[in-house]
Amino acid sequence: PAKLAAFQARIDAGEKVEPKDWMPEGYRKTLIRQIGQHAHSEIVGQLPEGNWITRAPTLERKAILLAKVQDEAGHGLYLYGAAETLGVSRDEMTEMLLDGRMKYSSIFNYPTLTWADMGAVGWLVDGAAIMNQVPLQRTSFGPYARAMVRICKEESFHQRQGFDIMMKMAGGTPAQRRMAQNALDRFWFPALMMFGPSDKDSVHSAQSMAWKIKMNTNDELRQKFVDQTVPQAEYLGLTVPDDTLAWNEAKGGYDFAEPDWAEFFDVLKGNGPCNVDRLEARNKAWDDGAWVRDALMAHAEKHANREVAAE
Amino acid sequence: PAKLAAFQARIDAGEKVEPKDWMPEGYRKTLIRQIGQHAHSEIVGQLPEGNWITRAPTLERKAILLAKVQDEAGHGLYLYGAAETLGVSRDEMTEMLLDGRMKYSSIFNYPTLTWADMGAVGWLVDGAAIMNQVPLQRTSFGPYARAMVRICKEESFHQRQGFDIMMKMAGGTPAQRRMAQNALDRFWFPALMMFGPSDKDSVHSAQSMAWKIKMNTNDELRQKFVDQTVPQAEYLGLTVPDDTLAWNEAKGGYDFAEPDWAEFFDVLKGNGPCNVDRLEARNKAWDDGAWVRDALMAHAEKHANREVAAE
Amino acid sequence: MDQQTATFEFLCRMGDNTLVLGHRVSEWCGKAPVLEEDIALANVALDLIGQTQMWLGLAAEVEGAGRTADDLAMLRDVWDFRSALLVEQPNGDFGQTLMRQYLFDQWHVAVLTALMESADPRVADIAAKSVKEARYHVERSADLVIRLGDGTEESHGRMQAALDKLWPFFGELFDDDPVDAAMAEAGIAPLPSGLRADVDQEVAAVMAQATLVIPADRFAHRGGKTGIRHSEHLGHMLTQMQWLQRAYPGATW
Amino acid sequence: MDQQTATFEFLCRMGDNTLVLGHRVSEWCGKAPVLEEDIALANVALDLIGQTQMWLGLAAEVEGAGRTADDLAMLRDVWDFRSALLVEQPNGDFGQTLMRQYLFDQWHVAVLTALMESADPRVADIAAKSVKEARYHVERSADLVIRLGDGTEESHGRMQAALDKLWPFFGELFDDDPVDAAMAEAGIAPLPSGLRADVDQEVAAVMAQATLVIPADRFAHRGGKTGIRHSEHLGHMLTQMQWLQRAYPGATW
Repeated sequence: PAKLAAFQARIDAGEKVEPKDWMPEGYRKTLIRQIGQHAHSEIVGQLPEGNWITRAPTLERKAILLAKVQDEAGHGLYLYGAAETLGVSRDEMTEMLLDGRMKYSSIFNYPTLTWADMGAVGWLVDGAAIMNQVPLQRTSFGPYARAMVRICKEESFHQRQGFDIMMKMAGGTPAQRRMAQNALDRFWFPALMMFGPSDKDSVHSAQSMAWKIKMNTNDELRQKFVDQTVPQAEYLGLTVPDDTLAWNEAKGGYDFAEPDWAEFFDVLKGNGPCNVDRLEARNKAWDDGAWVRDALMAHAEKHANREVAAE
Repeated sequence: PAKLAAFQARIDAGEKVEPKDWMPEGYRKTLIRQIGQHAHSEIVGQLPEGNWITRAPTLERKAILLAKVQDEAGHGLYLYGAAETLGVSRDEMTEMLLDGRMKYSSIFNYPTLTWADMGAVGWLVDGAAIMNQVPLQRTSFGPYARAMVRICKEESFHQRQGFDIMMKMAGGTPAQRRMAQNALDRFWFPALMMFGPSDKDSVHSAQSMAWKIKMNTNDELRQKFVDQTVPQAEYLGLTVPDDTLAWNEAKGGYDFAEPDWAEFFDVLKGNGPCNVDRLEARNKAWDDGAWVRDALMAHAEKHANREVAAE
Repeated sequence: MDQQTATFEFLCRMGDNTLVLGHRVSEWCGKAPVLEEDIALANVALDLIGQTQMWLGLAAEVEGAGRTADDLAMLRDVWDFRSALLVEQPNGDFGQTLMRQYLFDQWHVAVLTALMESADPRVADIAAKSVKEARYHVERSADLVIRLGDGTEESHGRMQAALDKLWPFFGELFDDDPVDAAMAEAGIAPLPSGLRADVDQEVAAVMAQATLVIPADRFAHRGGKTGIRHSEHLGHMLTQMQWLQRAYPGATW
Repeated sequence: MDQQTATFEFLCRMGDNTLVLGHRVSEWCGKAPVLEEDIALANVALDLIGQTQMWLGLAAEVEGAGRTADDLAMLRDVWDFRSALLVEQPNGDFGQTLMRQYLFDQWHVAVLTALMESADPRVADIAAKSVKEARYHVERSADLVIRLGDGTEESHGRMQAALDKLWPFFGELFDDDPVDAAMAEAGIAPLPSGLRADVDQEVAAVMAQATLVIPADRFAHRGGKTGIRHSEHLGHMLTQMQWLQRAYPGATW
């Protein structure tokens, strides 16, 4: 308890916790869950965008999309690295992803159906992710905070690229315009869900906020996202699919409809449109790649033995 | 030898040999090889056309192509049935196809690269096949001759459909016209090869002709094919890719260039453009389907046992 | 929604289901486990493509915008398709293909039977022509589901996996929406929900014989028949299906 | 063949190789055996697409018909492609993908190195930019071929199978034809056949370290670089690659 109080005091003082420092088991566990889930999201998040790499409309768009998905894999690496400092290996976390013990962001269980979705994912999904992640640059755990600094820089670049696609689509042919609106229609509410249910319904929030693992409430962030995004949609000439959307002068923000939380929990349970496909794809990649991983290990061992023998 | 002479006398008299009749071992073996190879050709022949079923340009073309490929599978069935009367099972023959002991027509080792190839295959490949097969309706082995009657009827239908595609292409847009010419350029010589090398180079021909397993020489049939096809090409406004092609008044037929027989033997050896792909596809189908065949057998056995038990 | 729009939507649903499933089945060409199945699968695909020509032909006629069945099949992008999610699912192994077929067939017979009484004689006519084929299809697919379900341990496992995987896509076929309501009111088509009880009974009987367990969860994916959210698979299918028409616009084939 | 046509053909060959291989590699996105390979494969694909923009950009400039690199990539049908058969081959397993990459890389470094001396400064410039990437690629692919070849029994078997399968597609890269002769005469590009001896030496060294046996048969498939007879695989690739441009002609992306 004295240790605990000292720990809390350090955090309150804005100090960073480092891997070799003492930390409460709950702090470690919560961080592993959160960082791991974040890492898994980067990995699974490759799939919905990867779905369009082979159909990108121009060489430049193909290159931009490839680079983006590559960045996501890179983010996965940083984050697994940060989680590993807490004493869990990447392979262990991967196994937990593959058998469903660990989650990834539900947004990636929605399908990408047209090229405009590449715009909507960048604009809305990366936009919401950044909203979540920017404050995490100040999170109390050092490796996580530092990973976030690198990630946020790239994510905001991705978001701009997504918005650029939306601009091209919204200012394009009637079919492109329709595609853009259709993408916004499908991704608006799932994007709002990315901040999680209202904090009053969230169990872990208070402790996480005290530990500075979580920096803002879900509702705060969601409001901020809506306030930022609605004018952008207007700029694009697109209609946010929410009849109740209205500027609220008093609170200085928009009033907006809640997403369908029943759907959110359905998706979380595994009933999203693509949960099965996503996990199948990742499991197949892992299983099909087993012989490669084994061979690389075997080669390294042989090689090490030979060097020893040669000494 | 007396038996042999009697057998030959029956054949010379135009009688049909039936499965339960005595026959020389060589006759049986040659027939198994020939009918088996023909059956395998129908089966493997599904692949180059199957390659375009999912890309057929209209619903009607898709239906026609599907029906055609279905007919080919049906021909495979008749022919395996005819071969089975000679004491070799379909599964045995299939295994011999899959491990390379038995061959199929080399023409199916050429790729189908554009929709016009569906026309060219019907027009030229089925055209050449019919040329080979029509005389076989009078072959000495009863089951084979009867299978041929059914097959020839359908094949000439297929050939007309192929020619119809060519007409649409040759009379279509400039791109379609170019596609049609390109298909003729690629399939002309392979079609000529379908009759086999000149009979002077062929080992088995004399005996097969005496037994009425083979009814005409390869060169006769090839000449007939050229004489029939060249005017059709002219009608289509397409150019046969042979600079030496010329009408020979004296022989009442065309002079034409021999195909590249080195290429023919290369393809036969396994070095055709698609040999590997075709055998891989058939092997995969067979291996992937093993559990289905096993299950159907197991179910039938269980079912039979239960009926016995219930009696 | 006016009657014409609703009828057009309804006809697209019927025709897109047969189009997409017919395409999926045709992907098997030359790859079936036994030669007889190559022939049978081609036969099913052929029937479904033929039905597509009738449904989409009538849809185009009802729309009255000068489009043809081929235009509808070959020139709409994914969002304008109205196929149910079930038929868009990839072939998987032969068991999955068959299970998808069986579930579809069982629904298909029910809806076609009801449509034979349609107030629109053109619809009744197509249904009458199609139902014979569909009855034959369900007879065959049910038989095979039973034989493979009650075959070997491996085949049983594969068929149960196929059922588990496809079950969440079955419910959508029985969803009612404003299009269905308009069709029911006009006497053109039955409410899908009204078909479920009978179909469920048939399915239960077949699965019992197949020694397969129907999942307890009634969760159903939605978004195909309304076109709101198809699977990612459909778009990939269209790249193939529509290639030639897209690459050579205006050509005659 | 006039010089302009020959140069255009040559540039299409360079650009189509990188385009088609880049596309194939990009198909791995999110499916690699380890995360580091996901990143590395994306990197290779990115480099190849970037090189494609340069080669096809120059090809379009040389052609002078107002087409762009994107037009060439997205609006030619299979017969107008000049990619070698090797790069059209499907990914297969990771070993096959890597073996294809290694064989290509080893040739690629040789040709780009020679092209740095091209009499056409635009060609020399693209080669100089590309060769650094290609050197890095071959370093990586050779290293992996060695490690997987000399890894486990399974990996050894897979790598040998990959080599056996792809070897007949290697020779085409070193074929000379009239286009090559015209390029050599103009000092724009080396004769492909002249590159073979050195490349063979490199390949032999890598395969020895990888404990893999190079097939004795020198038979080589032909028809990709001339466009006379591509594989069936290329057409299927184009249905995906060109889908959007074909479906929405005239749109800006």
